[in-house]
Amino acid sequence: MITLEHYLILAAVLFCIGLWGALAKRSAIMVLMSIELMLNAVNINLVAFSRFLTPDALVGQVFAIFVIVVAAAEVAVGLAIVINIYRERQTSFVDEFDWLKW
Amino acid sequence: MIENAWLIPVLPAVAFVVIVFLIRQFKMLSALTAIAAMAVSFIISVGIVWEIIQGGATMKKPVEYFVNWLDLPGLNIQAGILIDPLAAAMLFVVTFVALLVMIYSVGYMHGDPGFSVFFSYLSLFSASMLGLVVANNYFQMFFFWELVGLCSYLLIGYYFHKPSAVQANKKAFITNRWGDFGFMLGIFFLFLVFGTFNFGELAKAIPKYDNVAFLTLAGILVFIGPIAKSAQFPLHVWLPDAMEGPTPVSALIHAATMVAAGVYLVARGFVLFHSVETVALVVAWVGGLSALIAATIALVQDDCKRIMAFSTMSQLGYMLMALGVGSLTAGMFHLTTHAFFKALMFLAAGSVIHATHKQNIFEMGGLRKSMPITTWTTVIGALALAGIFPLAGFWSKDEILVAAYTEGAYALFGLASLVAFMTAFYMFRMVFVVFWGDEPEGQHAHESPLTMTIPLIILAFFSIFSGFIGSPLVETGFFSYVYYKYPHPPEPNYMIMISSTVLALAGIGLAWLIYGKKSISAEALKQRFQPIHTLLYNKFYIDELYLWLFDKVMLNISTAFNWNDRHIVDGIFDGIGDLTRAAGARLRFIHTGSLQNYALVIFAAVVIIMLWMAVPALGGI
Amino acid sequence: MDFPILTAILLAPLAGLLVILTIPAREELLIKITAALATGVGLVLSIIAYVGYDKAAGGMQFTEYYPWVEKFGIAYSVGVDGMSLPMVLLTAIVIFTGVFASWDMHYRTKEFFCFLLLLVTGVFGVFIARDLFFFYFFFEVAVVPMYVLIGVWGSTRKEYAAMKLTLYLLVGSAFALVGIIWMYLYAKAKLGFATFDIATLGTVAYDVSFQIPVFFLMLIGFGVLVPMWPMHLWSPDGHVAAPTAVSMLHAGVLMKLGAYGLIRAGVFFFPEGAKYWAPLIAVLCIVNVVYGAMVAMVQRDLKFVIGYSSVSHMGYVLLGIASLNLFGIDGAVAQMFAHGIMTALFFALVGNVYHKAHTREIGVLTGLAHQMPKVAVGFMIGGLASLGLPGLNNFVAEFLIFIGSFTKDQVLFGFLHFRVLSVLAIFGVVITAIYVLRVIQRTFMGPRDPRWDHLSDAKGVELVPIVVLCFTLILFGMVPSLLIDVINVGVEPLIAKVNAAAEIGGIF
Amino acid sequence: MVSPVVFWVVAVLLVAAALAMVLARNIVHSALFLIVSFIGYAVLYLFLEADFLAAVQVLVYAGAVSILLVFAVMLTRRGNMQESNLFNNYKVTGALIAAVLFLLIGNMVLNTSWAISSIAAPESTVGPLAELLLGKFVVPFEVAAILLLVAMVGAIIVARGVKDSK
Repeated sequence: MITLEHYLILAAVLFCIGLWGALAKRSAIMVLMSIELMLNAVNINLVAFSRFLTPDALVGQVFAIFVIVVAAAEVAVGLAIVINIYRERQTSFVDEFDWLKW
Repeated sequence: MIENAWLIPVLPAVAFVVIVFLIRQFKMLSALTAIAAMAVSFIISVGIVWEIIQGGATMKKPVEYFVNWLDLPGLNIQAGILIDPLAAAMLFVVTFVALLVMIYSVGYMHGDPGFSVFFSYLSLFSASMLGLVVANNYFQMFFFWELVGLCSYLLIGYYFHKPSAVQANKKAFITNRWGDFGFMLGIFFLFLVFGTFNFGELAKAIPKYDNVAFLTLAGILVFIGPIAKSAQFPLHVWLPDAMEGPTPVSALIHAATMVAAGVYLVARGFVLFHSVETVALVVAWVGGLSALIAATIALVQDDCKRIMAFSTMSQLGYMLMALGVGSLTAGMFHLTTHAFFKALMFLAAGSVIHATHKQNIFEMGGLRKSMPITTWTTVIGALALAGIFPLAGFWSKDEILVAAYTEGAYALFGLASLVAFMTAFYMFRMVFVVFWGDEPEGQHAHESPLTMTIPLIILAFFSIFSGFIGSPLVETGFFSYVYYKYPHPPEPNYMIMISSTVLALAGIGLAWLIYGKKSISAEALKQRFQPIHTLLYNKFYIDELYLWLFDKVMLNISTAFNWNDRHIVDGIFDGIGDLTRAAGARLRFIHTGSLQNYALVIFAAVVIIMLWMAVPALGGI
Repeated sequence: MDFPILTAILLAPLAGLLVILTIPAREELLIKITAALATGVGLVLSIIAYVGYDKAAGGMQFTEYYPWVEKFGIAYSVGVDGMSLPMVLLTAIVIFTGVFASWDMHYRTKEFFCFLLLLVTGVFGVFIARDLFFFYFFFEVAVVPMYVLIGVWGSTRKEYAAMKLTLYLLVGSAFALVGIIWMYLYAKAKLGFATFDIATLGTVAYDVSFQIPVFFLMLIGFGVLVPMWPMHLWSPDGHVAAPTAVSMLHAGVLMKLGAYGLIRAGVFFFPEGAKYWAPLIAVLCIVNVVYGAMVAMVQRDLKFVIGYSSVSHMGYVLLGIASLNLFGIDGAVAQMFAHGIMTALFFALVGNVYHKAHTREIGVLTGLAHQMPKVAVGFMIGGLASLGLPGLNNFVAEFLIFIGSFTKDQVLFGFLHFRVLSVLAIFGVVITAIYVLRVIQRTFMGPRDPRWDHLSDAKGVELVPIVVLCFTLILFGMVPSLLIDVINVGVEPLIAKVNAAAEIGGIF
Repeated sequence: MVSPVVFWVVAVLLVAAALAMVLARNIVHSALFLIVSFIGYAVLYLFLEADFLAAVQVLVYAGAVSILLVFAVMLTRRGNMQESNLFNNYKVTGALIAAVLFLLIGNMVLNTSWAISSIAAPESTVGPLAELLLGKFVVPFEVAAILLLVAMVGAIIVARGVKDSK
């Protein structure tokens, strides 16, 4: 029997892997990919809640759709920024983006 | 007429406004407007004097009316008119002299680019002075007192392109400010205790009040005002410099408006100044000392206007001395007669300056031939000033001497007699040098135009005859109208009369010997008494002392304050700013600028918060 | 009156701002005319309100009330009483003349007038607000545009000055904000409901132990703005850096926000607190007066002289407030008005000279009365007002303040009589005379200097500020009851409250 | 209801793909593993009876986003692909934080008593979702549309780089 907890733990595992990737990888594109992983993990949570707690309302799924929309927008803008930065600095490694410090 | 008295100050004020805003372009029209307004004021003043002679108002029963200028609970400030014989006499003198000065100025200022402006200033000056004279309370007096100061500032600095003129008008204003400072404090003290500024109410309340220390303080503070305005020691320094203004202005300042205001204030506040013995004594001695100091300085000056300036100071000292020893009548009487002959002297001096364009008496000489009217009117004025029988100055000066003598102030009496001698000497020193003696090279003097000489003649007439109204020869004269508490008809004291005349004649004679006949060498005397001469010539170095006080003390303190402000105070506040910035500069290394470092910290914080909230052992929910 | 006149006054500059936003930036003249119209409407409405105020009835008039956030008791509530009405009039006059004084502005004209109008909206708002929340809100609205105006359009060390001014004012207002919120919460607890209404808050009986710290917060907060020594340095630096119209508004009106706030949000709510801190105010204000005047004496830049003279003159306002009696506070409010007009006049004139001569150095500028007689006359009138000449507005105000402080019978520190302080303040008038006359003598008098022959006298629209401001000075100086009676209507209830408050020893 | 065996297989594959993505030293490989995990997510949606979402997942992520990422990799390519995807200095710290976070979340998940509903899920979610999106959630829906538009325009402008117009 697969219960809600299974899904939640699985989502947590994926989320934390994504987090590790986002924190520990040098490439900006990799960071973005990791963030996608995390967002998807969250979506699993939402849909799982929707399925197990309020199966008839579907609000969780609607929320997940919006998350997907935002994630798509985010990845588009994020990649555009990465490309722009790459053009300026000839690098896509996040630890070389240090000009937040003036 | 008395009910129309408010018109007297208002008319010249209106003339001022009209000239400034409407008809400044038309020079003659401006002058005529000013003169016309003053003439009407003069006529009203004459009417008032006439009514007072009829008994329309007395010192005990003045006519008073007012409107509220500012009315707050507990503070009622009036704009009022107070007419009694004292005010009436003053009104007459002021309007009369101002009118003559204005007429004279038409000739004197002819061709000056600021002709209209000059007349507007004269109008404002007279208006302020008249407003002061009719004031029924200390506040109004103070109000116009300051306006008089302003006008003197404007007029002394009339030639504002001359650095010395702007220096002088600034000095005049600031010196007067010191007086105003004391005056203001004084009336605050009066207000504090009596809750009113009104002369009448104060006159009733002061005698009933018995805090001597307080009255002394208030009296002396108020008296600081007259000290500055009437150019008494030690605030007299502005008066000689005030000669930088055009000569008609000097005449107005010295005879009728500015300096007379101080004496008038003392007369007006006579109750206050005689409520305590000390105050009266201070008034008398300040007057006496000023008279002496001024007379000694005048002995050696060589600028004709300066000689007269010190003479004014000396004569004002006389008046204050009279008021101080308790004779309102004598003081005011001398003020009146002095106004005539001092105005005469100044206008005559102006006539001389107009003709020669010089002011140093030793650069002139022998003007007797080319300027007869000026010469003889000046001689009349000088005789009056020296107190020669039967001219005006004789009667009034005599009354002061008698007053001092009968009040038992023998020291002052002696001092005043000495001053009388010196006065005669320095006046005739000037007369002999300027009008007798040899004509210097290149002097093309000629008699002044009629607008200038007619006022001289009129004033000369008054200088001769105005003394009789207060002399013991008449039964109801000046003294039966202007008095304090009750009239004191003068008792002729022949001893004093004779001795003062002898002194004056001795002074004239000495002047003749030195400067007329030249049988005693002025140079030799000067050599002999070199240190004293230098001291007197430099006016006891009082100006230098003040200059030193200002330049060295005041300015240095100010500079120190400025430094403090810029470095200490600003330093502290900017220092706080710099400290913040420095702290930031250190702390910013925590901010690596690395994105992932931030993210790491954020999630580390999330973990910590979750640990804290979620784990029961750590106080979680 | 049904017409919402105060809202109209508030919105007139805002409407002008919106119109200007639609005008292309190159139409400078049109922009200026719009600004002049907008402020002119404000001025006319202010005069109508001033004349229409019923002195016999007193209290708040022309009131409007619209609830906004009822839960927190915030309402758009406006009205004027005898204290705020002169301030509204002052603001209207100063901004109207200020627009004309910046007629020669050619750099980013559109933005300049937009910010100027925004600033003045804030100032109007403060003076008409009857709701403490909006009071504070408009206060901040007034501070922010100032930064931009000085930073962009200023002169000497403008960035430094702009930053300094903004930081001082914001730090000050932060103190005031703490005080306001604290009081709000306290009143909420006492009243049982939340309100920001000033009148309602005024009815709360605050404990003395509460009043003392909160009044101190208000004192710091609004004292910075006054400016009270030693927190005054933003004012000379700010004045010097600011462009003409901003200096005018800044010294003319913004400083008054401080004193007004101190009375409205300080003395009115916390009479005991005011009594407790009054000795401190009194001592500091004497430092303001004497020290400010002496520092002004040795300045070389004309604007610095005026800046320090403002410090000195605002000291009199504080002295009036510290004396906490009818004459003192009447005089303080009158002095706020008078000083605002006078200093605006000064800055307009100096701005005029600076624009033409490109220097403000005393000693470099000499004999200007030859080339610029009208400016010289204006400066003279301003200077005479400054030194308290009777017949000009400042005299009445200072006289009342002096009477107020002189009649106060209190001994500070056990030996220093309050009267000694007023004597020192009166002495300040003498020092003022010295420095004012020195400046006039050096700058305007003296021989004609051919270097300045190219300067032209004020003409056309440049005359508007000079004439309007001089006229105001003389009008209210000759007929002071026009001003004082209105102020007194507003001050009397305040003093009644102060007198009813418990006697308290004072800080020392 | 999905059988546990299938679930466990998918779960293990999914976690493995995710880990491989993070650990890969070549960024192209990472991208490929990401696509695998996206598909794994889609399968999970199917398990959860969210058929529409599963379809969206495949289309948007496995299709569009992955392509976008690969393009970005291509555009920012530098010499050696082999070392294009290294760890930075936070390899251990990051892992530690992630691990602790996982433990916390897991702890909370297991310690919460979930109010499981027994109602059956609808057969098809497409229709009800459409009604929700165009009915109750129409405003957020439109906002999301605008957001996408803005993001698109923004992305184009940013990626293109602003030329100095003056």
